[in-house]
Amino acid sequence: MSVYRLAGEGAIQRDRTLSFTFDGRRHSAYAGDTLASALLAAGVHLVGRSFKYHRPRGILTAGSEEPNALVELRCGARREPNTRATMIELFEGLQACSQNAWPSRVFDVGAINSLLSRLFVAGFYYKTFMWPAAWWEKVYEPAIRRAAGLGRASAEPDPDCYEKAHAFCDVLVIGSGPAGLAAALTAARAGARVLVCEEDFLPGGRLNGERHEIDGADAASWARNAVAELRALPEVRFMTRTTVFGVYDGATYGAIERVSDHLPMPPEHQPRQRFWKIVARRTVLATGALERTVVFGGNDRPGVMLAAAVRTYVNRYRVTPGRRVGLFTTGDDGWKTAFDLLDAQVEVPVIVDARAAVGAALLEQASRHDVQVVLGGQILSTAGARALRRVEVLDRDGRVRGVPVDALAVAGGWSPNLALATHLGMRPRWDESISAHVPADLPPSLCAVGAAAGEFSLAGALRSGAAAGRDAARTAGFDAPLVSWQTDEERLESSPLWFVPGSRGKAFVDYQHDVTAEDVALAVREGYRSAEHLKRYTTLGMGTDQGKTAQLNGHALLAARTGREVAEIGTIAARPPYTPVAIGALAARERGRNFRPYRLTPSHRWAETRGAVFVDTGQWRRAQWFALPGESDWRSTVAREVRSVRTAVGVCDVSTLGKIDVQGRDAASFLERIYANAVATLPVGRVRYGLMLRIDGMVLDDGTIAHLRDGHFLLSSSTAHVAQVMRHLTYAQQVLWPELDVQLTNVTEQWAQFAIAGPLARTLLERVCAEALALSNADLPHMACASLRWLGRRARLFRISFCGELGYELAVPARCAETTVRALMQAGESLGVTPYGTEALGVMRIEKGHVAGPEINGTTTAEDLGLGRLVSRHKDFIGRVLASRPALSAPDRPALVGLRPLDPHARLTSGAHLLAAGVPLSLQNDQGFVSSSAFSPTLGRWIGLGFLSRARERLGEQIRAYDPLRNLDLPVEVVRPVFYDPDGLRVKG
Amino acid sequence: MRYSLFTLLRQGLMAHRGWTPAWRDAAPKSAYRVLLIGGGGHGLATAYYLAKVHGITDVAVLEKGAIGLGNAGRNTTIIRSNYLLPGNLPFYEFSMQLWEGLERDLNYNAMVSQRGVLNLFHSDAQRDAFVRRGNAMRLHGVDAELLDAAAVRRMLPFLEFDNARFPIQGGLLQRRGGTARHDAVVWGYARAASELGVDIVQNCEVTGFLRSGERICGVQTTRGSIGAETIGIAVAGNSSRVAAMAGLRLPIESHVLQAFVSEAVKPLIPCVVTFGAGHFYISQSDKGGLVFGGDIDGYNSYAQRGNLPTVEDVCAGGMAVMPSIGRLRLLRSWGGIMDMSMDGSPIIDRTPLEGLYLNAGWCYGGFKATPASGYCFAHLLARGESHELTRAYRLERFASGHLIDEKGQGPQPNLH
Amino acid sequence: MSAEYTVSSVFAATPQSVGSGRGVVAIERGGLAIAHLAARTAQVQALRARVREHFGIELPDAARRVSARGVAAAGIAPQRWLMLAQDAGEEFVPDLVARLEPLATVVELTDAYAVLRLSGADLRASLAKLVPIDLHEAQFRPGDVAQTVLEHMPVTLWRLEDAPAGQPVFELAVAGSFAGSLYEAVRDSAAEFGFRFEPLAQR
Amino acid sequence: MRIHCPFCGERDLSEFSYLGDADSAEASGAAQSAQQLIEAVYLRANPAGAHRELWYHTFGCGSWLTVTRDTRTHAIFAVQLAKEYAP
Ligand SMILES: Cc1cc2nc3c(=O)[nH]c(=O)nc-3n(C[C@H](O)[C@H](O)[C@H](O)COP(=O)(O)OP(=O)(O)OC[C@H]3O[C@@H](n4cnc5c(N)ncnc54)[C@H](O)[C@@H]3O)c2cc1C
Ligand SMILES: NC(=O)c1ccc[n+]([C@@H]2O[C@H](COP(=O)([O-])OP(=O)(O)OC[C@H]3O[C@@H](n4cnc5c(N)ncnc54)[C@H](O)[C@@H]3O)[C@@H](O)[C@H]2O)c1
Ligand SMILES: Cc1cc2nc3c(=O)[nH]c(=O)nc-3n(C[C@H](O)[C@H](O)[C@H](O)COP(=O)(O)O)c2cc1C
Ligand SMILES: [Zn+2]
Repeated sequence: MSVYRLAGEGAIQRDRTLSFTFDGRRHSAYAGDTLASALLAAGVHLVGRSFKYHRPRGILTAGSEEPNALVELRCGARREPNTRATMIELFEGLQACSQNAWPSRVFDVGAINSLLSRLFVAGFYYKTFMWPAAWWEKVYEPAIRRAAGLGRASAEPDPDCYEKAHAFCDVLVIGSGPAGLAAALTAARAGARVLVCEEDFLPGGRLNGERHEIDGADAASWARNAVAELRALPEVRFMTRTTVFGVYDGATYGAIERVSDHLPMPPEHQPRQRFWKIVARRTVLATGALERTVVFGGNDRPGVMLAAAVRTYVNRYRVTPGRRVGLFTTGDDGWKTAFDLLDAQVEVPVIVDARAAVGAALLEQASRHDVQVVLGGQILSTAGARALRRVEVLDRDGRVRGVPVDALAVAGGWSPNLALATHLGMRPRWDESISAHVPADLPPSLCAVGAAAGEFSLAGALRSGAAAGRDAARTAGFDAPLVSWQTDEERLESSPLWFVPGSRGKAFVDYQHDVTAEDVALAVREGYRSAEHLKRYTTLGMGTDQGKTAQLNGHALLAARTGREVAEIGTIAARPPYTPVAIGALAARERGRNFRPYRLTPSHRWAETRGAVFVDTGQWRRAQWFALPGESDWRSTVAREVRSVRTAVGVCDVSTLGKIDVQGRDAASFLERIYANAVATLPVGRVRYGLMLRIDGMVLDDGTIAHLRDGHFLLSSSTAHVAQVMRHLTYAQQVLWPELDVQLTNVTEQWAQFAIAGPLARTLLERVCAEALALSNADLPHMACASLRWLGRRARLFRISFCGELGYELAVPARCAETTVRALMQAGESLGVTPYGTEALGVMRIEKGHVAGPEINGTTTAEDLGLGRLVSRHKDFIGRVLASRPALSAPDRPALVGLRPLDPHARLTSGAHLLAAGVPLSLQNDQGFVSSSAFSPTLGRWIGLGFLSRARERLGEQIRAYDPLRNLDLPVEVVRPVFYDPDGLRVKG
Repeated sequence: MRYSLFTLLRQGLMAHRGWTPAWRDAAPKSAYRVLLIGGGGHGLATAYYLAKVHGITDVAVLEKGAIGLGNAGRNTTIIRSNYLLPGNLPFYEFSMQLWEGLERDLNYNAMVSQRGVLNLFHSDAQRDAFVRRGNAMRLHGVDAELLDAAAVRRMLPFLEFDNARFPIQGGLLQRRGGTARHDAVVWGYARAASELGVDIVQNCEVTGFLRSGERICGVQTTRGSIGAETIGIAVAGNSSRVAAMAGLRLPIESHVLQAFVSEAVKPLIPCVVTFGAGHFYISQSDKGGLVFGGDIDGYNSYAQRGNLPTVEDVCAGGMAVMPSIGRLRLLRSWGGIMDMSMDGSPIIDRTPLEGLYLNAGWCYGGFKATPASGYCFAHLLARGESHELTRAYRLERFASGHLIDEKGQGPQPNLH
Repeated sequence: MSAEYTVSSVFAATPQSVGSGRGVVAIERGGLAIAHLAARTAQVQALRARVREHFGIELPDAARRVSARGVAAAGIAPQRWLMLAQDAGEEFVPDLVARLEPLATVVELTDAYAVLRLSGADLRASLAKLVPIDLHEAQFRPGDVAQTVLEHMPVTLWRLEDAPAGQPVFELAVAGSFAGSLYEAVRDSAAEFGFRFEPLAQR
Repeated sequence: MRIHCPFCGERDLSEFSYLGDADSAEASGAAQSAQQLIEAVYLRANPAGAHRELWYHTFGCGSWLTVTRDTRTHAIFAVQLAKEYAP
């Protein structure tokens, strides 16, 4: 066994040895170890290199606040850069590599930066690299970027999956140290729904790192029993490996459960991580406290470690960071580290306490061992190439002596871990008695207990936890008896020493970003004196650890340099997430093809059998065209579909169009106020084209209005606008005119609707529903509608046409869709009936000059669209007033035109801009653009719709369509926006 | 003190003891020729150009806190001039040109990085809309390129091409677009303005206006009353609050926009990328963090923080287009208060009150506008008339119908 | 045309199962006639009486589902309900129209919805991944109804009486066009527990 | 953020969509002149503090809600159905 692994219990499983590699070298450790404890046990103290100066760095902490020991975990597509060794639960075969070092962490070329460190001070890059301008992108920036950043991200897709889940509880307890456990037990015993989230894989918090007693038993096993009791209760969910990362409005909390990170790979059907959205009536913040370092020369050398972390490694993992461990403390609790080490037979050559005097008990206990105690002392600097070899100790008489050590425990005092208590914007309060900030003005739903509240004693943690648990349970209606546990009331004195003034060599404030005491001084000198400016100028606290162990020291230095008290400096707001969260987890299942749901049309499966090629339009997946065997080029397919519709008959599934049922005594007057055109005059059994405006006068949507029965209308809306239109209508119904009796039902999904269009459309329909319905022009003229029996159900037939041929739309209950379309195909076979898709539909509507999405784009008025004549002058309706603003009726405002290249073979492209012939190319001369274009098989040439200034005057004019992005520039003729059957005779046929 | 490699070296030898404050932390005088309310990018840039271009140095910038901690200090730093409408395009292109010379002008390295801005499109209709925009840019002499899917793949092979819900069809690329170091922009303008004599007054919140008749002749602040001939408001998300002190209601709603940064990693994303089938855009900062964002939360807010649905929506967009970021970790998220205007475009204009001028309505596009906004607002304040590039940015355009609505969303600020 | 039409599953053509197939069981509901019922202004009292007399149902004021004699009414909004009837045939909705007009507007939605009946020991754990609703047995009682969002899809969820074995039973209704997406979401959320699906055609 | 829909109960933000200032909406309904309408449609009080606003329960019952909310803290004081239903 390695000289660093101690005998005794701890929380590791000696009977389960695991092997792992670090930088390619194989080591072994035990189940229950973290990578950090395993590396320490293996005697690996140099773990990585720092951000800027590439200084050797080791392990500072035993928790998620670790600034130094960041590694690349796993490899290939699963590589995770910047992973804290202190949070990596060891598993068999684990692979990790050090970061930011080349060729190796031991011999790192980047280390020459240390020599240039005189240049690389905070903000140096703001002062240079400005000449020559072009060099920034080419030379300077690439260099800076290569140097910056720590680990390397994988460029491959993340192979694992993630999951989202929702949880609700009466009491959410964040943290399972003594305070959290006390709160959970008290609330849970009363019967409340309790949810406990613990970041660590081992519950118990500090109890695992200390040698406490509770009710006579050692505290760690007390914690184990408490957890067992909680897990046994039906209303309790106890989640380890679960970090609450954010607090949001409405007592909503975000948490990440690391379901499989402790395994080589997620098991089948298991996510890597699960993202919990938690809603809690009351929340108990029991997140403990974080120990700070002290700013002194060489305080970043591998081997320098926080004192409580040393205790955790010794007591929980049975590992010592060194064989000769010095202590530098500012309070009583640091001494515990020395005693724990000594009891574990580890040599402690020196205890340096910055305080001039300490309690007799400590001195007495120390005197039992061979330890030199230096009171009122400080550590000026450290020595050692890649690992700590010696510390320089300054005693109260100003004498400096070197003490050989291979590790140094530093106890700089504790700060309540209150990040979550500030996410909603509350600012913490400075508490002089503990020289740290404590949570303040928390909302009633949130309370902090234990060390998180500045209550640093174990007894206090248990007491405050129990009290909070009882209150929380009570607000949820459960009466909880106050439980109490027996433990020694320890009184722990401390007085902070933020930094050692006489430090020799670089004294680090923020380890990860290599921010030194000198950088703080420089920032102050240059006027960056507010906490926020200091942060942004030096990047203090902006690393992956968010300066959890550094922030306050930095502010203390700032205070000293600017003659203020630490309390006056204020705080830097902590922001979600509490610790960094995998982006994949927050996306959960919504990636790849699951990014958004898809919607299938009622005839989708039939379309598949007919060789349809599908296109995603919004959520809908629609048949774009139906390629026949042997058809290679889609244009010829579409041309064929168009030709068959124009010459015979075609069938198209148009079910995606919105269908809204409107009924009620006031249905007609409701629609009269909604539509820009007249509705009241629409007789029963007839259909009318309708135009809806936004309140600002722009066209919102166009569609049809069918008057089915007295007081019963059916509206259609364009596929893309259904939701918007429905919202608009309910707004009018509930907010604008609640007095009207009108009921709205979105029936889009109830009806499958098929367009049956072409000269032979009637012939086809007669074959399938003659006995149900008379179809002659007299019986069912253009723009009429009727209902019929169909497959034993009720169906509707509308004589309307989008493509400009004799056309019908047959609406049948959605479940009849497949039978219906097959029947139509069968009946029409001898007529050459052809299924057609959205592409042919689009071509034909352009041939007819019908406006659609590209024209109704939210910036066009009825006038712009050439639909001004539809707008009623005799009534009020939404949008009427603002549509008449001067600029919206200005003559030079672009309006709809048809466009035709002079060269019949030339291609016309949407997005091209329109300019008068012969004028210079400039924005001033820009007169409009092409909104839609297509090759018209009917006309055998490209055509387009567009918007053009002073459109009316310009029919016949030759202008220029300019599309430099596609290298196209061609003369086009301005024509009426109807290319086919201008007098609309065919629809009446 | 002039910044250069030489001074840096010299200071290096003297342990950097010789540096002086970048800008004077001035105490307010009793009166100024021009007062600017708001020590963000726009207020400071305006002060700088007032002094530099118009020779007006009796200017103070009043900032309620420390400078540059508003939106200037929390934006995703994208600069571009890929606009569609004639009201916007020339203005933003002018801004782009100022960015291109900014550092030498200010003698402060704002790390303007023209790494390119790529807007991905995922449908024919979207392509055509982008092409229309790109062609408008070209008509104005602005660089714009249309990339097909293959070209995008060559440029960014790690995007989702094969398993996408909405496959990438191509992109509209402006190579001159990119990013700039937001804080440095603020500090650079502050330093340059201060050097020309402008007073930068921090911790000085404007709490009211002083009137003589219909005229605004000064402000009340937490540091006493300050008189002025001309006052410009440049307080972004707080525009309505400050205007309300003068009894004005604005065509503006304040909304929260969240932004996100990942842990720092070695270079991964070479340019700015925007996803066209969801709400997500991303770039990588010089520090190595992936800086990304999406849509605003969508409700009025003055709290500089948002809620989970937007966080989820943005990360889902990210994973949909860039599935390799799944294991990268979100490090920090925050929010800023957008001054969302009623048509999505800004306002630089005189107010109905004599002596009071307004610079607002920047939505989430005002960082890129900082230089031009300052330049043109300075012109308005100095000359009393709009600069030709901002003629369209009038308050009365909503009444007249001369809207500048790039997105076609109408009077629904949370949709712009 | 009066030929019969064939109805096939909208979720997934074939029966499927993942793992043990026991944690969550999804059965596609068929033969469910559905109508949207909206009271006319100031007619809600009369409507209640009419529904009471014809169906023996008290129209709920809240998001609750009550049923009698094979007909159920689910409150989905103020003065609006879904009426559901098992195997009541094509004429159920037309009859409803005849009986309830003009006290209410009645619109057929039989074909608009696809409905899954969900049961199984791990159903709640699986649903917790799908909907942002507290489905704790004491919070969401039998007869409770919730309209909510499931991966961007609008869904309606109601709880039935527990199965004899005491396991919870829910029904989940979604617009037919979403059925495929919804099915995949449900299947994936249940995969870790074991999942089984029975399509329509199979019964 | 969670909104207590009078019909559906307390629900997550993701179920709702936002329209905006309820006073403006009402004013636009009541406007007597073009000028009044323009002000109602385009001008906003945009207060920092209590704000009456309209939300639509998109994924729930489809009701329009009038919510009173503090724009500084997001705290919700009151929620009502925008429409009063005759009994
Ligand atoms: C998350 C986010 C991302 C963004 N991303 C981009 C982007 O990528 N590209 C882009 O171009 N734009 C972006 N923007 C928009 C851009 O940041 C802003 O439009 C722009 O910064 C606003 O101008 P400003 O810098 O002057 O505002 P601010 O920096 O907000 O300046 C306003 C100042 O006024 C001060 N102030 C307010 N009230 C008072 C008072 N009563 N008295 C005195 N002082 C007062 C404030 O403290 C503040 O410092 C983004 C914004 C946000 C929040
Ligand atoms: N000696 C001293 O001066 C001193 C100072 C502070 C604390 N302590 C000791 O520490 C203990 C304090 O008890 P406690 O319960 O308040 O704190 P604790 O440190 O024992 O427990 C806090 C727990 O919360 C977890 N946690 C933190 N943030 C989390 C998050 N966002 N999500 C999920 N889990 C999170 C941690 O992993 C830890 O397990 C006592 O034993 C006390 O004696 C001593
Ligand atoms: C472009 C950009 C990059 C940022 N990079 C980091 C970063 O690397 N680390 C960090 O902690 N914060 C980073 N931030 C966020 C800031 O710390 C801070 O959250 C933000 O400016 C808003 O300030 P606030 O959180 O104090 O409100 C970055 C912000 C921006 C705008
Ligand atoms: Zn509701």
